[in-house]
Amino acid sequence: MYPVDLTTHIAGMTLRNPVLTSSGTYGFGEEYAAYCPVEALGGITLKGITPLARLGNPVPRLAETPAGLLNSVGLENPGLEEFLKSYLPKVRKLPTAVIANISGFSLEDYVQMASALQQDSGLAALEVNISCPNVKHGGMHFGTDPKSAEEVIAAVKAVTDLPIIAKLSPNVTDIVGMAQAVQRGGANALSLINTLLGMRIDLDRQRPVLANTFGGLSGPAIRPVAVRMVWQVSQAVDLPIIGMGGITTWQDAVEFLLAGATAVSIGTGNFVNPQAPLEIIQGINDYCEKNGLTSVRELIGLAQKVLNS
Amino acid sequence: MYPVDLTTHIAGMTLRNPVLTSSGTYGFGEEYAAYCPVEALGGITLKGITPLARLGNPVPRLAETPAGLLNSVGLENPGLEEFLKSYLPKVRKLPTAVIANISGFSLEDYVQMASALQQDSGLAALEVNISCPNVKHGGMHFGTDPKSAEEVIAAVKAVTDLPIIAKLSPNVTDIVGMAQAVQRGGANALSLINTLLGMRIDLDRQRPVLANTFGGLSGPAIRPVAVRMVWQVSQAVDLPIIGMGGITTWQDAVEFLLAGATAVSIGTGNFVNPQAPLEIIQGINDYCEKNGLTSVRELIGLAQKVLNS
Amino acid sequence: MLTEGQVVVHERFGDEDQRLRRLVLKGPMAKTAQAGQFVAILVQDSSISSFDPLLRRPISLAEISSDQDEITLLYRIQGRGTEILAKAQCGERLSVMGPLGKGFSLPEAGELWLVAGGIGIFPLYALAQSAHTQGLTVRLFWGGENKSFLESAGLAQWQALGIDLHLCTLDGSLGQKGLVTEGVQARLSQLVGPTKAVPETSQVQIRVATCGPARMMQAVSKLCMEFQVPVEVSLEERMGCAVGACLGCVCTLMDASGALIHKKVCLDGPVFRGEEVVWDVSC
Amino acid sequence: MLTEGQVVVHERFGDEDQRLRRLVLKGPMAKTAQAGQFVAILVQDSSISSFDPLLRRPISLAEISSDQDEITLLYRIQGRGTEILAKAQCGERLSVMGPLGKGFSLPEAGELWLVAGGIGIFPLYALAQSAHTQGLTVRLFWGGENKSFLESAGLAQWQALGIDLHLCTLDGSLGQKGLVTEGVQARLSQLVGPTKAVPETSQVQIRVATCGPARMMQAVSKLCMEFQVPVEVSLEERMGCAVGACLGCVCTLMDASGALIHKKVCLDGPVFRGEEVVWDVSC
Ligand SMILES: Cc1cc2nc3c(=O)[nH]c(=O)nc-3n(C[C@H](O)[C@H](O)[C@H](O)COP(=O)(O)OP(=O)(O)OC[C@H]3O[C@@H](n4cnc5c(N)ncnc54)[C@H](O)[C@@H]3O)c2cc1C
Ligand SMILES: Cc1cc2nc3c(=O)[nH]c(=O)nc-3n(C[C@H](O)[C@H](O)[C@H](O)COP(=O)(O)OP(=O)(O)OC[C@H]3O[C@@H](n4cnc5c(N)ncnc54)[C@H](O)[C@@H]3O)c2cc1C
Ligand SMILES: Cc1cc2nc3c(=O)[nH]c(=O)nc-3n(C[C@H](O)[C@H](O)[C@H](O)COP(=O)(O)O)c2cc1C
Ligand SMILES: Cc1cc2nc3c(=O)[nH]c(=O)nc-3n(C[C@H](O)[C@H](O)[C@H](O)COP(=O)(O)O)c2cc1C
Ligand code: FES
Ligand code: FES
Repeated sequence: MYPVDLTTHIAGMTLRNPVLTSSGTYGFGEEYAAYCPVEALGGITLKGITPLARLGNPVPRLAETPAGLLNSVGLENPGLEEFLKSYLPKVRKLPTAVIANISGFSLEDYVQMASALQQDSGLAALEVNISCPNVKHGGMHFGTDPKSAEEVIAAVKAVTDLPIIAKLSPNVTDIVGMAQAVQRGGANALSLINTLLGMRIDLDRQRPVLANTFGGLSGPAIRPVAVRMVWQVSQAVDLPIIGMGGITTWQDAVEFLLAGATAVSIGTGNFVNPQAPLEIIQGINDYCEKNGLTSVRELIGLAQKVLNS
Repeated sequence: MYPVDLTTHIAGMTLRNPVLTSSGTYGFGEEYAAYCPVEALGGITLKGITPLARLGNPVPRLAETPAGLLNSVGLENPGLEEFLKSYLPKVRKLPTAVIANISGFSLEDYVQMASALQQDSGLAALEVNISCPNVKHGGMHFGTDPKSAEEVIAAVKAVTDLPIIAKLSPNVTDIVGMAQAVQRGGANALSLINTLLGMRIDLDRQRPVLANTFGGLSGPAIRPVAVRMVWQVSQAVDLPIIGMGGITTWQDAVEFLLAGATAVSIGTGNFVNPQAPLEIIQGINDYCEKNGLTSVRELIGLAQKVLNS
Repeated sequence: MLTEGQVVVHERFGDEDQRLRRLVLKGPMAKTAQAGQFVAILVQDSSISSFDPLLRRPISLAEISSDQDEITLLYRIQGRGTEILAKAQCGERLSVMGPLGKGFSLPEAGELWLVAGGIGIFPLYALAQSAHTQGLTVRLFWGGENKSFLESAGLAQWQALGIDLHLCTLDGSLGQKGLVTEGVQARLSQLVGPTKAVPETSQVQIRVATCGPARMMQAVSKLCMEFQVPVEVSLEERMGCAVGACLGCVCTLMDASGALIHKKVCLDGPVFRGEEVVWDVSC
Repeated sequence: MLTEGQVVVHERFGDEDQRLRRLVLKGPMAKTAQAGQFVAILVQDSSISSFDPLLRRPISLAEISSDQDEITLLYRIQGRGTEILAKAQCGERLSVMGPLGKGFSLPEAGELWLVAGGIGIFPLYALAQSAHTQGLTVRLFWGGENKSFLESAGLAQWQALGIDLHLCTLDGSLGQKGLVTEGVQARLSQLVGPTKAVPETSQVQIRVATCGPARMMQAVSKLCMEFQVPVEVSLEERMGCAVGACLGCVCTLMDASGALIHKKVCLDGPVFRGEEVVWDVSC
């Protein structure tokens, strides 16, 4: 379909291209069907699920900031059982790589979900969200302490035969240390980054805009932080990285690849332009052509090579 | 001059209003004279100085990002001696509160500078930058480890009679822990926040835009993170906070005050609108009037009170 | 559906101090559109992307002429996004998602009562038109701040429909002085006596569709439930994706079993059965 | 000085594919302006603030008519900021900082040689005008990509000045084929023989002012130093504050003592003595 070879290998998955969509921004894969056929995507990541169903946080759950979006959805999801019963049968049939995203509030939570999701589920991989900043003591604890991060990844790894993608929180002093920890835990790949913890205050009501006070900051505003973390981590660990954080245009996506990401994922960008993933795939292809590259894989970390040459 | 009492007390200083300008964005107080008379400001914070003169990083030092700015100036400054000789005599005469900003690469650096800067220098306070993310192992180490942060503040405190303002880095897992550490060290006030570490890559040159690869992210993009940190810290420690990070309009400034800041500081916002500080002072005044407040001090942390009432 | 809507009309609507605008867009989105649905517009010059403001803005369909491939949007300049939208020139093309969501349902027969508060009137006009063409008896209860607002917000158009209008204003400068709900209550009581159900056998089958401030829709729903009149409400919530993918815009309903559930205003709504909506929630 | 410049002319300059624009602003900034200085323009609709893009854009003064309170800016649409600027309508008011920086110095007498590369020609026009009015002999050496570029970038205006023009293009489609420096070197050698200094006693005192790509200005400076001809260069660097407060825009000079020092392009420049500039630095 494309003159340039866009095939991407990550955590044992072979993706038709390096463009995924991000957990929590793409529902369960069907919502955007009218705008962007999933078969065109490298893959999709499902909304985060937890062992039990959650109603999440009260509204308002969204607040706009300069070039950014704060969200405090609070992991609303149908729960593991309902997911297996009503969602999995549909999503496993989707003609693209489908990655489930799991969150928990204890080691047991993660283990319970991982055990229930194996290769035969038809899923391509398991993204372990140890970084959701919205829920009080939610993933946060796991996501900011290297030891617990290593433990949860190791525990999950032990009970499922699916590839494990560790999704890291940017709200840490030492992102490289966190990446090394989950590598020790046996992660097959990394997702960088989740949202930055932020808040906004309503001047009229003189209270936080979000009912939950705090929310996760996403969108173009955080891209420089995300690119920096991908750059640092890709130099320190030898796991493939799914780069995300503010990607809205193909230029943004190429920036992440040049920084060292093996694939990219689009989140908030879908809200701005529901066809962003398609335009980004095309744009990456054209950028490779323009630069005489026959495979998108040649872009991975290219800026580091150029700098060190 | 203003119907509302804008007088602000912080770290023993009495400011005519709560609006300061931020270190590194306002030179040595004279550059913006044609746009904003310093006597209108609550105070100004000078460019960070180090014991020895520094040429800083190569250019390009600046890169624009969505609603943000990356800088890698690298603490270019004339050095302590030259500062005392050629700058201090001028700045001490400025008709506003003048705060010096010191950075160092060892405990001794900080102590050396603090010893040289006392009440009789005519300075109003000393802002200790333990957070400049631009210089390799620069302030970074002090700014991310609570113990060393406490040590450096204590050491500085011991050798100068000037009020000490600890300027914290946002690039940490636990900003509250850092604030508590510098409070133990004896800080009289806090400046929140310095820049977030970020980077950008040039798609044409396939290398980082900044010659230094990494830079500090400032501007409206980081405001939600800064407001969140001010909110969290003001609840945990009882030190006055100078809130900064993306303030460009009076609404932004009021947001910080409502979140718990005692004063605000304008950095990158000056680049967009060199009269921003004046408009912000007026805007804060008008907001107080509109809300029937006779003193700006009633705004401090108001959103927390409203939320908890 | 993501399309480019070409601006064919963009004008002030009523008094300038009401800050209302009328925007007519030409494009395929009109074909399948239904009253109560909305579009999500990118409020930026589509030729040069700026990410501040970032999100699209949801605006309801105020008129639908599928034959001319045109939709009419009526909106108030609220903040920065709508301010930027207001600068769109004729001929310009705006990036439009939609029609989105689930609109109002049209009864087979009987009376359709429209109850509007403030600019909640806008989406009801499209509904009135289709109901009217379908030969239903349409009745409007509309409450606004004052005469100037009602006139600015399209009163003349409504009068042109030749339907019964029950107007009220807070200051009494036009119609009854007071809240729109009082008018509705009065009329219902008149028909069937105070808080007695409209008998199934009654020759008039009444249905209510309401849009306006939450508090007002809540009151209308309560009233309708007392009189056992079916009611539909059009909810509003901050939106991210506008297609049901982000869970940013949920509202709370009570299902048959009495359990609280979340629905997506963008996908399952914005129109819901008033009986089901749980108005005062913090979950 | 921060002022609002009113757009009185804003038009395409030359072939559209050169993406050049001519912008004339009316405002007090013209009064004190000097050739070589620049302004920093807020490239956003000033009525509605957007922070993307965030920074002002520096543009040199191409013409100054203090009597009419007008400045002319010539710019190329490079990226998003200038693209947004290009949409400014006549009558609109733009937020302008300036005039900023230190401009070119005008010799008392003798010949002023202007050496331009590409759009580096723009700031030199204002200089040529004031030099011309002051009765100096002005000579232009201008190199561009091709005929179409030179014509688009204002060749006619220059010809109208009635000064000596030494044109060259990379493809030879107009003037000499090759680099502008070759023309300068040839002329200098002609005057005084290869790489010998212009004798102090020489009746012609030559001064050079150059603007263009760094590499080209570096070559011109080298040449001038060989021939002991004073040269001024106009540097370019990314800017933050544009007033000397942020140290974002530094360039490296060698001071009398031979030490490397930093100067601010925005405040101490953009014009510097070519002899002092250190071109290849990484500090
Ligand atoms: C389904 C739906 C249909 C709507 N139809 C119309 C319509 O036909 N005409 C009309 O004038 N308005 C309509 N609105 C409201 C309209 O979307 C908001 O007024 C608009 O988004 C404000 O954006 P802004 O940037 O101008 O204001 P902002 O500066 O973003 O905010 C100004 C105020 O508008 C409110 N607001 C902002 N975003 C939203 C949002 N996404 N949803 C609800 N409120 C918001 C906030 O409370 C805020 O205080 C509708 C909203 C929804 C959800
Ligand atoms: C003192 C000075 C005077 C100038 N005078 C003129 C002039 O008279 N006419 C003219 O066409 N241009 C002039 N420039 C260059 C002009 O400022 C840039 O082309 C413009 O800022 C690009 O902004 P953009 O958003 O369109 O492009 P961006 O998308 O920001 O960048 C596009 C390219 O422009 C370059 N650029 C961006 N910002 C700057 C900057 N602040 N300084 C230098 N290069 C930059 C970058 O290398 C980038 O690759 C001048 C620059 C300086 C520093
Ligand atoms: C509304 C919303 C909901 C999200 N929910 C989840 C989630 O359930 N699990 C998760 O790991 N990340 C979640 N995220 C984070 C995104 O997957 C992504 O990491 C982050 O938004 C940064 O990418 P972006 O800037 O492209 O959106 C969510 C983000 C948004 C905006
Ligand atoms: C160009 C530039 C230089 C800076 N230099 C310093 C410095 O020397 N010392 C310091 O403590 N902070 C420095 N900062 C950080 C600012 O003081 C401020 O904390 C930060 O920019 C966030 O505020 P803002 O978003 O309003 O700019 C610098 C920021 C910028 C943009
Ligand atoms: S706005 Fe995303 S689910 Fe409704
Ligand atoms: S741009 Fe700030 S010092 Fe020159």
